[in-house]
Amino acid sequence: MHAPVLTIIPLLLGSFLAVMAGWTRKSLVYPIGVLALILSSTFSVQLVMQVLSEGTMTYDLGGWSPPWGIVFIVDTFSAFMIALLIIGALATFVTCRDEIMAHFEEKSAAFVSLILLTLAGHVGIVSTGDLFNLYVLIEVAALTGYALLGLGNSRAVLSSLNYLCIGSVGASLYLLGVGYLYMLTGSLNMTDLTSVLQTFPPNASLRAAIVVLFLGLWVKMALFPFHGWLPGAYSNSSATTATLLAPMTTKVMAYVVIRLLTTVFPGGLAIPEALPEIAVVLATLAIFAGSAMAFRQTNIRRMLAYIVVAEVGYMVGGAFIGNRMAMTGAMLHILADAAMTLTLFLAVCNIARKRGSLELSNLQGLFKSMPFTMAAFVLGAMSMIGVPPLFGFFSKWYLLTGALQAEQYPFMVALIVSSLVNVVLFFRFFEVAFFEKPENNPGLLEVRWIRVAPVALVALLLIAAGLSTGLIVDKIIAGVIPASLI
Amino acid sequence: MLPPLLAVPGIISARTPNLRETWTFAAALLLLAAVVGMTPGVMAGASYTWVLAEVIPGAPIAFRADALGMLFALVSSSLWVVTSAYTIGYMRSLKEHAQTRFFAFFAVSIFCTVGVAFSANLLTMYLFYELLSFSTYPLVAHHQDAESRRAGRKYLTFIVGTSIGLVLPAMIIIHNITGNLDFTQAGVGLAGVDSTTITILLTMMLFGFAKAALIPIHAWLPAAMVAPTPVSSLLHAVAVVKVGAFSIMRVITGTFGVENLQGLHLNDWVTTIAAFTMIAASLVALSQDGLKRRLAFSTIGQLAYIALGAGLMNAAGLTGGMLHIAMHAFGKITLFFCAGAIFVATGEKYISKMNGIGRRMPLTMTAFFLGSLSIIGIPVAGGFYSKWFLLNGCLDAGSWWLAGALLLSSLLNAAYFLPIVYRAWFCPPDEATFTGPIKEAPLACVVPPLITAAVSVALLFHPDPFLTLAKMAAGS
Amino acid sequence: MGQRFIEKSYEETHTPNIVTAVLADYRGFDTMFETVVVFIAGLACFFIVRIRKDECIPDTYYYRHKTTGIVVHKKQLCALPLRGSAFEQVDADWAPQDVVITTICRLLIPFIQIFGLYVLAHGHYSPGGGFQAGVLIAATFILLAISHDLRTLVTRLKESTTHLVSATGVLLYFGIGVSMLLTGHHFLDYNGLAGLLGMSLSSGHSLGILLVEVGVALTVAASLITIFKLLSSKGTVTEGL
Amino acid sequence: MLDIFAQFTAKYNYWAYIVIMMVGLFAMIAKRNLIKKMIGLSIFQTSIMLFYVAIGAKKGATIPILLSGTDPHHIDATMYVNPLPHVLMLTAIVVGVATLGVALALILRIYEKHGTLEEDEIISQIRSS
Repeated sequence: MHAPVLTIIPLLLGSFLAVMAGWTRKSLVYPIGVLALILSSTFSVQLVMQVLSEGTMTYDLGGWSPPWGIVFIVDTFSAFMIALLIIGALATFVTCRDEIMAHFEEKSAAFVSLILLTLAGHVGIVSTGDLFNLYVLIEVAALTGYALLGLGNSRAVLSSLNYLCIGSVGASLYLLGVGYLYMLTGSLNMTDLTSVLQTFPPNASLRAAIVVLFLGLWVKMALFPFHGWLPGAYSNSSATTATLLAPMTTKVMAYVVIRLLTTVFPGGLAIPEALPEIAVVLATLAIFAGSAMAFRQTNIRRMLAYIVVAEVGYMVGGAFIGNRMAMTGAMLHILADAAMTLTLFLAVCNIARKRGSLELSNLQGLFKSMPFTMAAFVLGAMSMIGVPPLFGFFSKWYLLTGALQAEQYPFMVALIVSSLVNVVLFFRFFEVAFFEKPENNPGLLEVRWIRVAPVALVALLLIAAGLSTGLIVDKIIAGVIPASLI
Repeated sequence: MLPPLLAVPGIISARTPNLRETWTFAAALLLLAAVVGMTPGVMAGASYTWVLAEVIPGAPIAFRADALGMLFALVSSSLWVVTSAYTIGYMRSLKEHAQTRFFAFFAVSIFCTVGVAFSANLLTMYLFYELLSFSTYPLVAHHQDAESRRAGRKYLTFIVGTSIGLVLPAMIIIHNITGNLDFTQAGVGLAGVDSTTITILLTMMLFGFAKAALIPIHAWLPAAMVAPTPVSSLLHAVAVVKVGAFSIMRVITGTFGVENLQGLHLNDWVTTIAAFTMIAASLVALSQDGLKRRLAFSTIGQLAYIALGAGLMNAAGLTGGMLHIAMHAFGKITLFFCAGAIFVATGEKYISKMNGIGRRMPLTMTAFFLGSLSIIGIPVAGGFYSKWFLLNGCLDAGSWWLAGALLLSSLLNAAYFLPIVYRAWFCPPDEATFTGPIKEAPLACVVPPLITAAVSVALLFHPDPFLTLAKMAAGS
Repeated sequence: MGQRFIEKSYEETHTPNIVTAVLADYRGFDTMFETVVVFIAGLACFFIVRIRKDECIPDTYYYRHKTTGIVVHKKQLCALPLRGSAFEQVDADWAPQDVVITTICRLLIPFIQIFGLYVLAHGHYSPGGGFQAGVLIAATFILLAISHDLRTLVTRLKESTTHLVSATGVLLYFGIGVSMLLTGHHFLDYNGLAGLLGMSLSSGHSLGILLVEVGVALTVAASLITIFKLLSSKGTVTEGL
Repeated sequence: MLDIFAQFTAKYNYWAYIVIMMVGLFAMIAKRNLIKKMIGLSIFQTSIMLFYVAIGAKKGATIPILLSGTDPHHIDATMYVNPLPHVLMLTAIVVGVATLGVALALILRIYEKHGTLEEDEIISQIRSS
């Protein structure tokens, strides 16, 4: 019965206890973190099982029934996503143990606590069914993000401040949109709002509300013209933070957009006509721009950050095209992108551990010295490119079909071009790692198995998920998309 | 059920450094046994199907062993056994580095080839096609030097660029129109679609499967010849390139449907491209001095035969095209084996310096002679059959100029192969290099070409099971 | 929705201040995360600004003789003056504060703190509550630092104390939520509290609101003090201002 | 003209929030000093708080604290302003404060590193290094 809230409780408890332990018994900090994540992932798996068997779960927080209190609404897709987020964070946490504990010394407790809190924020965002609670949780996730991203190389602080400015404006715009919606409908609850909107005559205020709402979310998720904060923030920060946040933030925000589109405004209810068109255009531009800018990067992490910008375009485009196929594709891509970004960043994290700098000129002979990490990286890259049977191919398939059905040819072209660009991007790196010999031949220099195991498992998950796409679509996604969307 | 996945234990085992050759052999034999085991069933008209996963509605990842797939799988799996032996000899003699990686990716490539052969629908075929592209990359770039880097880049640009840029959208469009991608005799149901769309889709498919190396997307194949010879011989004479040609054949017969295309008079379009490639590639081959490069251009020309067979779209033509998959494979692999053997024994790559080599390596050059006769189509080897059927197909189609082109191409084949043989046997050696006593390459490099050459000849007298399978697949 | 809150909140939570009732009860989950946000702010400042301990060792140490006012400086750290010794450690740029200011502030601080507690306790009946109380209490400590110096504040309220209090406060809020789960009610459902203590439902809610407000006040006060300490000392948390 | 004026005066509170918002946005974009940017951000957030408070207002109503002596079973909702926007804005204010705190921490680090708060100078320092 309490399953929806149970996932978040160990995370919060762990974060508070970690801070306390940090000032009293330091040796307890890391075990607390791991324990919290393991408990939380256990609960999340249990949640997935429960939702699969019982259908969407609604949980009244504080015991107050929906319009008055805050509710958690967890459907099959969000349950699945929660599990993915938590397990992904666990993988990062296990992989980056040394960085977390050694690099930050006395700050490690704060680091562990911030990691758990940012995860709690993101899990909350995915679970909540209340528009204002969503705002608070977005800010929880963002604030922890600003802090985590602020530590890294010499430019990290400035990029983090930049993120803070843009992020706060985005969140404020979202808040403004929620304000307008509340003013018009008198409700903050997503389900309640839908029922009010069903009979609500469309007017200028409503249009303004929705536009501002989505504008705010687009800023938060780094859609093309608002993407400025992302590459800097993810490439200047510490490897751990980037690995933690890159698979999370943009995907979760994309999920918020999809959740609003499927539950609050199902089937384009009350959405101004021009908005989806603009969104698809922006998404197309995002894909082109992200791919083009990724070309110019010589740092592998920076390149991945720009690819993330392009991937945001995939999800937004799919969500706003407005047919079932594209929506399925967008949702699949959220899962796929989270998994493959995680794979790539985890692998990069391992590489950074051994090589230090991530400039292309410093990465010779990687296939020889770190074969397992690179094998996982290759799988992640193949998924990004869209090679079957990896997960990334199938989400792209649905997106392409959706775009084709909606006759969104520029978006289709963008998807295919971005696949091709990814081939070039990744093979540019592979060529260096495969053909060029390092100056002092280090031989086999793989990281410890505990750092290889998570990335290898996630990479294999990409294949497993790819082969069970049909199952995922049937059991998890199909029920979430409103029937009105064809 | 269908076991193409039987190669998987082989792949995994191939990674263990000790005894990896044994494992390779075991995997090869196991695969061959599995394929041969199914052959009688398929020849009797049965078809084995196995659905691995339902991924997209109407397009599961599924396998089916039918006549055409069987023919191709039989060719590749039997040649893998021979090539394994050859590879061991070749790699050991030249003391190549990273042999484990080489064997592993080699096994993966063959596995993908068999996967393509047994695919039950376009999606599965695309899946293995793409996997094959990427798993061959480390083989092409095996030497890890600047030249192989360039070659690898070219290889990927052509192969992956076309498959993602053309095949994928074409496949999605087809799936969107028909809702399924299964290969069936009548096509997937594109009958009612207007001819412009079909033409565009067909063109996308023809050039999208760049592994078939139709001009103008052939440039990767000569470049890929920097790879070690076993790769060139099995992959770039048999597996990879034939996967391209096979895919075109499959798409034309299984997806578009022969009758459908004939109704739209699109056969001329395919045959024109094929005929042009055939002649042009042969002409280019004439001017090549590097032995492997000449063989590569010859391969481009010969692949066009298969495309021509597919394009003729009548029973004889299709039979010829399919049969050519097998016949050309045995002939061309012999030639590549010989080229490799020469390289191993003498380190020589250029034809102009091979005067008199036949006296030093008589066995190798005998095999080479037989192989080239098979390719030219002289009735001492199996290559004659496929050309015969193709010629019949041209005549059935009433297309005199195609028949002419076919004969011209055969003449050109003779023109670029026979001089090599002539030089080898009859020209006096320029230098002292080749005058010594008979000194062949190691046994493991000599026996395989002799075997394949012998099989080539044997196929003239006993063309089954390939002929039966081809006839079945062509529906005659 | 607003109408329902106005009409029902007293009946259900026994709290005349409807804002407090909605804040800490109906939307208590929001407020929990709001507290978490404050907690994060303190943590984040610590994470970003705090300098490693070995980096904030100064070259020269200054000790001031309390009665004579003579300042001694030493190149190396000598044993820190104990509480009650004649010497005290001071900043490099130490200057005596005006005695009027120090005295008045010293007098004011307890009154402000009492007022803070009043605001906390009276949040049910008048504008006020945990946040406001927390800010007031934090302000008194900041006033202490401004009127004396940061070192005075740090000796009275160690860095670890503020962090621990901050975590305790939010843990109190959260703990009440979780303990409601353990009594079989929903997360943060104060009905559980009423059941536990055998009160009427509305009194239970009223008590629940009070308890979480205490937690909020602790966190807000401690976090604000932490932020102030860190920012004013540029991350050393020893000397500044 | 008169229409526009009438519309302006009828909804002056909304116009006010828009003006304040634009002031904040202007400061964020046009000012080069990081502290001024943060002030702009705060103004921007404040405008939204004002907007919320404005939508909760009712003519002739008092603050949402029940007057002493009110019968708890017969409460006249029109007497009190809507409490919900106030609650929401309490949260938003706290969030704003927290954000500002983190921002100041970041700015402090920037100042320590670059010795200036002018964005141009910081960027030119980064470029030259």
